[in-house]
Amino acid sequence: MKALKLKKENLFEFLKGIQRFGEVYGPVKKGDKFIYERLTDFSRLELTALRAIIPVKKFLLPPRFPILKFDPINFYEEIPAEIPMRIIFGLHPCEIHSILILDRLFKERTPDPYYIRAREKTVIIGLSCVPDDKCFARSTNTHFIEEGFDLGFNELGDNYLVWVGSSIGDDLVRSRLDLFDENITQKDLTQYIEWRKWRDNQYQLHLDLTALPDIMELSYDAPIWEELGEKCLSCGACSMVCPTCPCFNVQDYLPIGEKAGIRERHWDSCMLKDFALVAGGHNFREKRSSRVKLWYTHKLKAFITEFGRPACVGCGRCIDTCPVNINVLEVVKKLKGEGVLLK
Amino acid sequence: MREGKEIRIDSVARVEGHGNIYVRLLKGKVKEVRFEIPEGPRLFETLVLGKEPSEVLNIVPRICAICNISHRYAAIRALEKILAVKVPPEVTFLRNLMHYGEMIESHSLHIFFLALPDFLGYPDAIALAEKYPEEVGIGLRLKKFGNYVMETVAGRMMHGENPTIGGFGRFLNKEEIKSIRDGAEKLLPDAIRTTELLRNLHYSTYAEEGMLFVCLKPTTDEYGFWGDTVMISNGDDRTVEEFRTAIKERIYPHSTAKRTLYRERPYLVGALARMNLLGERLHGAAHEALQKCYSLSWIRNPLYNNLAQAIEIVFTLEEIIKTTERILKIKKPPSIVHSKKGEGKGAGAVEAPRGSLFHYYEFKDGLCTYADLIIPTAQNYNAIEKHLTVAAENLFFSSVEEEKAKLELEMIVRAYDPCISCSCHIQQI
Amino acid sequence: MNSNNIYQPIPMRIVRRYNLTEDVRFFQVRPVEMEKALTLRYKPGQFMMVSVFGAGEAPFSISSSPSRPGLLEFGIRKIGVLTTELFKLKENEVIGVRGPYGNGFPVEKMIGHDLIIVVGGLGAVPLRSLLLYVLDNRDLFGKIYFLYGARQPKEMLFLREFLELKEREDLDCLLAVDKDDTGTWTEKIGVVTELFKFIKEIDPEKSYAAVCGPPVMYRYVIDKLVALKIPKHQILMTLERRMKCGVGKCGHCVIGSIYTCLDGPVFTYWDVLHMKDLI
Amino acid sequence: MKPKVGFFEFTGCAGDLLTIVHSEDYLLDVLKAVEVVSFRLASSQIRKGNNGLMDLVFIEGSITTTEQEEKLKELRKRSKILVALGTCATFGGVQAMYTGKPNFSKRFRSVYNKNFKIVEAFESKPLEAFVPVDYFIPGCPISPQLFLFNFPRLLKNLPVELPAYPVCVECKWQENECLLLKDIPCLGPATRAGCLARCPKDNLPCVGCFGPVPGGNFASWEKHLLEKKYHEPQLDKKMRFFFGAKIKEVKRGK
Ligand SMILES: Cc1cc2nc3c(=O)[nH]c(=O)nc-3n(C[C@H](O)[C@H](O)[C@H](O)COP(=O)(O)OP(=O)(O)OC[C@H]3O[C@@H](n4cnc5c(N)ncnc54)[C@H](O)[C@@H]3O)c2cc1C
Ligand code: SF4
Ligand code: SF4
Ligand code: SF4
Repeated sequence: MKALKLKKENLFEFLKGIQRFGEVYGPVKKGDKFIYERLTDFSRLELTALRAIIPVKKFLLPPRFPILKFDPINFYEEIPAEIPMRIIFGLHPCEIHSILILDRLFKERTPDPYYIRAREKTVIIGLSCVPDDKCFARSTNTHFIEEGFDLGFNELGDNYLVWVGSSIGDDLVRSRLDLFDENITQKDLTQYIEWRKWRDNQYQLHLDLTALPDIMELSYDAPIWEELGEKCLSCGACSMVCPTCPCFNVQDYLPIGEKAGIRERHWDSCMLKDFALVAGGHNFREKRSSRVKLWYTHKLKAFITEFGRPACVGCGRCIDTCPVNINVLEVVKKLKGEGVLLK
Repeated sequence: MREGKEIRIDSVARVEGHGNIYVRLLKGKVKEVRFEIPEGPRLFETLVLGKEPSEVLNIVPRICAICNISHRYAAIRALEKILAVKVPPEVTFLRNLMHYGEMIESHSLHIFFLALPDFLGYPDAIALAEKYPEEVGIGLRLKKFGNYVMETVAGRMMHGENPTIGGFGRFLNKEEIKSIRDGAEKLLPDAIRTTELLRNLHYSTYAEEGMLFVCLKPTTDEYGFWGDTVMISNGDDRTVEEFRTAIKERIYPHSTAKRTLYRERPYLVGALARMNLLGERLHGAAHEALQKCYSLSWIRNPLYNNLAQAIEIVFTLEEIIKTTERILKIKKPPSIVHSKKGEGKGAGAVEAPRGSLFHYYEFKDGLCTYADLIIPTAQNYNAIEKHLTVAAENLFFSSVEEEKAKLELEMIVRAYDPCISCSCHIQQI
Repeated sequence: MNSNNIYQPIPMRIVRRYNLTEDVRFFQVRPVEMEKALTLRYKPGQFMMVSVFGAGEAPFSISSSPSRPGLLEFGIRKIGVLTTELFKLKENEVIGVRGPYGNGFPVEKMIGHDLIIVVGGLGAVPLRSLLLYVLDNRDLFGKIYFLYGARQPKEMLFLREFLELKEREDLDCLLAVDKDDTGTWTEKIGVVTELFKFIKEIDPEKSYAAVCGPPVMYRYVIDKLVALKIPKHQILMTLERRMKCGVGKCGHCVIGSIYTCLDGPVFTYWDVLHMKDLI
Repeated sequence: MKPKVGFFEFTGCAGDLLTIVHSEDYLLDVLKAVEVVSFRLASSQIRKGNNGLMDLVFIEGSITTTEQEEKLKELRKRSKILVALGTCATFGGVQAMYTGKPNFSKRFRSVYNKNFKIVEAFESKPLEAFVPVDYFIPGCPISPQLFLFNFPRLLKNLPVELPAYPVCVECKWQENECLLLKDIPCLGPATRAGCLARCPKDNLPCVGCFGPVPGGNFASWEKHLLEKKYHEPQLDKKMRFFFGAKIKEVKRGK
């Protein structure tokens, strides 16, 4: 992979320059937290931001969007969804891993045209990060990324070490080649490796996910699910913020007056009561405990069966979001009947 | 007209809430005139008992959707007085902005949708729209803008929680402020046209009768909607607290609403009262419009309330432009001012679209122990009945047909723009 | 119209519709565009997503057989919003249909085997597709038993069609009702499992069973099939879940690591045993 | 023929009907699609005809007097489909917050004196307490989106559909910081969505104005806050603002 150096002080200059390729997005502050937002004023960019409230999935599968238009005579016709090119700066390794997982779900088997269209119009610029006390990506093996980005910015003292991951990434760099230094020295390399080592050791939270599928299988009727079910508010927030929760619902909006009707898709959550309700009133997941169980077995067991890896990328959002403290950490802790290592 | 006759108009339409007009004629005289309010009681004064200040604020705007901002603002003024919270001027600017939004929304709703159909002989604005699409268009644009301002500042068109004790949950960003300013600039010509339109209408003279006018005295020499002193057209000035005790609220058997008198006299609040008392303070386009419209009839004839409202829309749009400019100069959005105080009593007042609105609360141990809310329509009751009586005398013993006469009575009620939901919740405990 | 969009329904015209029972209606539909009719391919056991203007979209099993191309048939129970709207539609009106989805019955693997088809209630809809298919390819299969149980005669779907089948010598069509108030019922009385006693001489290793019916029926039927020594992975059953997309995206039909809409709706008894929550 | 539609109000703030009047961009479309039989807030015209029968009736406000009760029953007889519009009509509104508590007459008399005779009043109740209601569109006031979504559905005889999820879902769609996490008693998890999380969007807690969401876990919400600095009466009080008439069901976790 091609690599170059960019002086940190030139970052904004570079981001300004690439605006001619598309809209530039990045993490900005919202209250005490961060969100990804369109950047026009680059001073708002938060370079040490962790865990935007809603992950990058919002660009690929927005919370709600129209999928079809209809009227009774012409029936269904497609909504021409013109998505502008979007360049998203500041995605950390776990976040990029989540895109790779979504790619598998939405690009393989039966490709989803809306996802594919949005994905094609999304340029990913990664940025290395320093974990805090809620990150556990190292345990999910998503703390480092070698693919899935168009450009990858890495900490290198006064510089960024920039990996070029795709041809569009290359175009971006070429558009402001004057800002880059193509000469990576041995010293740079050592410094980079040192930094990586240091950074990987900054993880404070470690969970042991080995044998989890088996444990889950065996704990199928364990009381912990009832306990969690008692506590869960069924608020759905965990699904909304999880970077790999892609479930959705579909709703038709009838026209008023002359306006055409819309079929819309919006995020759903298996934590919500109606998720598995079918006609006639039978609910396959009537009990909260069975819904909590589905959430966690799907992420930590079923996904491994299907894709050989959990659907959790260790971003810590569930830890940061669930008001009643139900999250991967707690569930694993309870399942394994042991404390989680806190370095 | 026949002797011993009773005339009833049930559920006067195009007013907010239920109100009936009842007239009894006997021996060539109007024996009795009642404006009845059979609206269901909601007992707001009991609902706020035992609540924290912020909870009082959750509840009281629900008294009325049309002027929910005024209720919120009056409550905030009272509560902040009690809690000794002093907010920075930029918070006040933004609050004023939302209040202006409500003035525009409420006045334009009243003028175009509730009152104008009468003047032009239509049952409603939809029917009116067929013949006068442009005029109704103006009304829709103004109302939409008023709503937009309320929604943007308060968080919702109605019952938005954003304006809170000590400030705003979320202070608006510059883009939002600018869009409000631009909207006001664009609509000013529409507002001026509205005054022209109303100026050229025919105003009947059946209900002419001199009346006391009451409004809040602005803290500056300008026209405005906030103050701690009440100004009365007989020359009296009273503090809000004094005024509250001076007016006696009484319950009448035929009405769920309470009503008030000042020194045993009916008085009138609202746009017409404000124009009569403060009109000289206007500048700019609002001043010009008033110059063109004002006549001595304004102190006798309630129908001019519509025109007074139209001029207030002009004033309000001009004020929005000034206020947004001030807000745009703010560097850092102010944060909420908190208070630890949990005891005290006090009143807050604002000019709601329909007139002076008073909220009075007492708190002990952080919880509300007493509330008294005095609503414009309650204050206007006696004035409404007075004007109805005068008009009934002029109408029912003249050659005017009964149907027409009834409509004239309805128009008087509508001119006052009574807000019946509001008035059912006034109470002393 | 962009045919690349998997969510885009194809307009189809209702050709025929009549009531199968009080609340179940037969719908025969054909794509409005003729070329689409000719390219329509599916397997027994697959389903389609049906849209009705404004009322949404829902999955319905195909009841016709791919061996009779150009048309699609459904048997639909009026139970909620969309189905009520569907029942309001008349012949010649247009609905939206996309699919086929799901795995369907593994008909290739079933070739050369004896077949026991066990149906309860509405389960007749998907299994009629299989039955018509094997009858149209009769020489490819061994013995065929068709066991159908309903509560009462008027609740039996496709009754006339199935009674006609009784005339045929190349299959055993066994019909039963729990009880008969009409006094005109000429077939068996009893629950569907009681029809098993009429099954003779099958080679269990060389047999497939296909089951579809109300959830309560499964356990009893499976006991019977297991008693017949039919291998667990040759007992097939179709299952139902909420579905919003039909293509393994919306997540509603997930059970463990499988999507009912992609990996099902046809499952084997073995799947049921080793995957929790399936039934 | 256009369906005959009526809009009526009982005890409330007029906010729900006003929300319709304030949907400027759609108002004319809405009114053109139907024959308005009665909409007193907007029109003095009343079309009786057809024995006063109406296809679709929207009622805002709760029932607080015997006279209203009679009128409501009368309206029910005249309407094919009756829709409760807003939280007052659906749950009784803020004025129903003391449901189940004694002393209504004392409270009433503290506000209205003995001379008062025009109405015979009782504790505020939702429409459902007196007549069968076909559909509910809650909200204090209703959200324009929810009304504009359901209005054409009703004209097509489709049932009203409401978000089956709590405010938290919409709150996260808007990327708001969670207030419950800051120990502020936000009722979002127990409240039906539909407002686009208006209040949390402004950093203020949801007070539950859309009424309870089916499947909400109030018990856990309460337990969670009891572990913080709150006391049961405080939380009970908050819940009663808008869940008043349903308080028992909500507490039982229905
Ligand atoms: C693979 C499969 C095959 C089916 N085949 C048939 C058939 O042949 N005949 C038949 O009558 N019914 C069949 N069903 C059930 C049918 O899908 C439901 O009866 C139908 O969705 C009811 O829709 P409704 O809008 O009338 O009901 P409502 O109760 O109003 O449903 C509302 C929404 O919930 C969802 N939903 C409800 N029930 C189901 C369900 N069971 N499966 C998936 N989504 C649901 C739908 O999205 C629907 O729009 C099948 C279901 C599945 C999964
Ligand atoms: S686990 Fe937590 S975040 Fe998820 S639904 Fe339950 S309470 Fe909400
Ligand atoms: S702020 Fe309130 S509505 Fe939003 S997620 Fe938190 S609890 Fe839910
Ligand atoms: S957040 Fe809660 S209180 Fe606020 S508008 Fe929505 S439902 Fe009502």
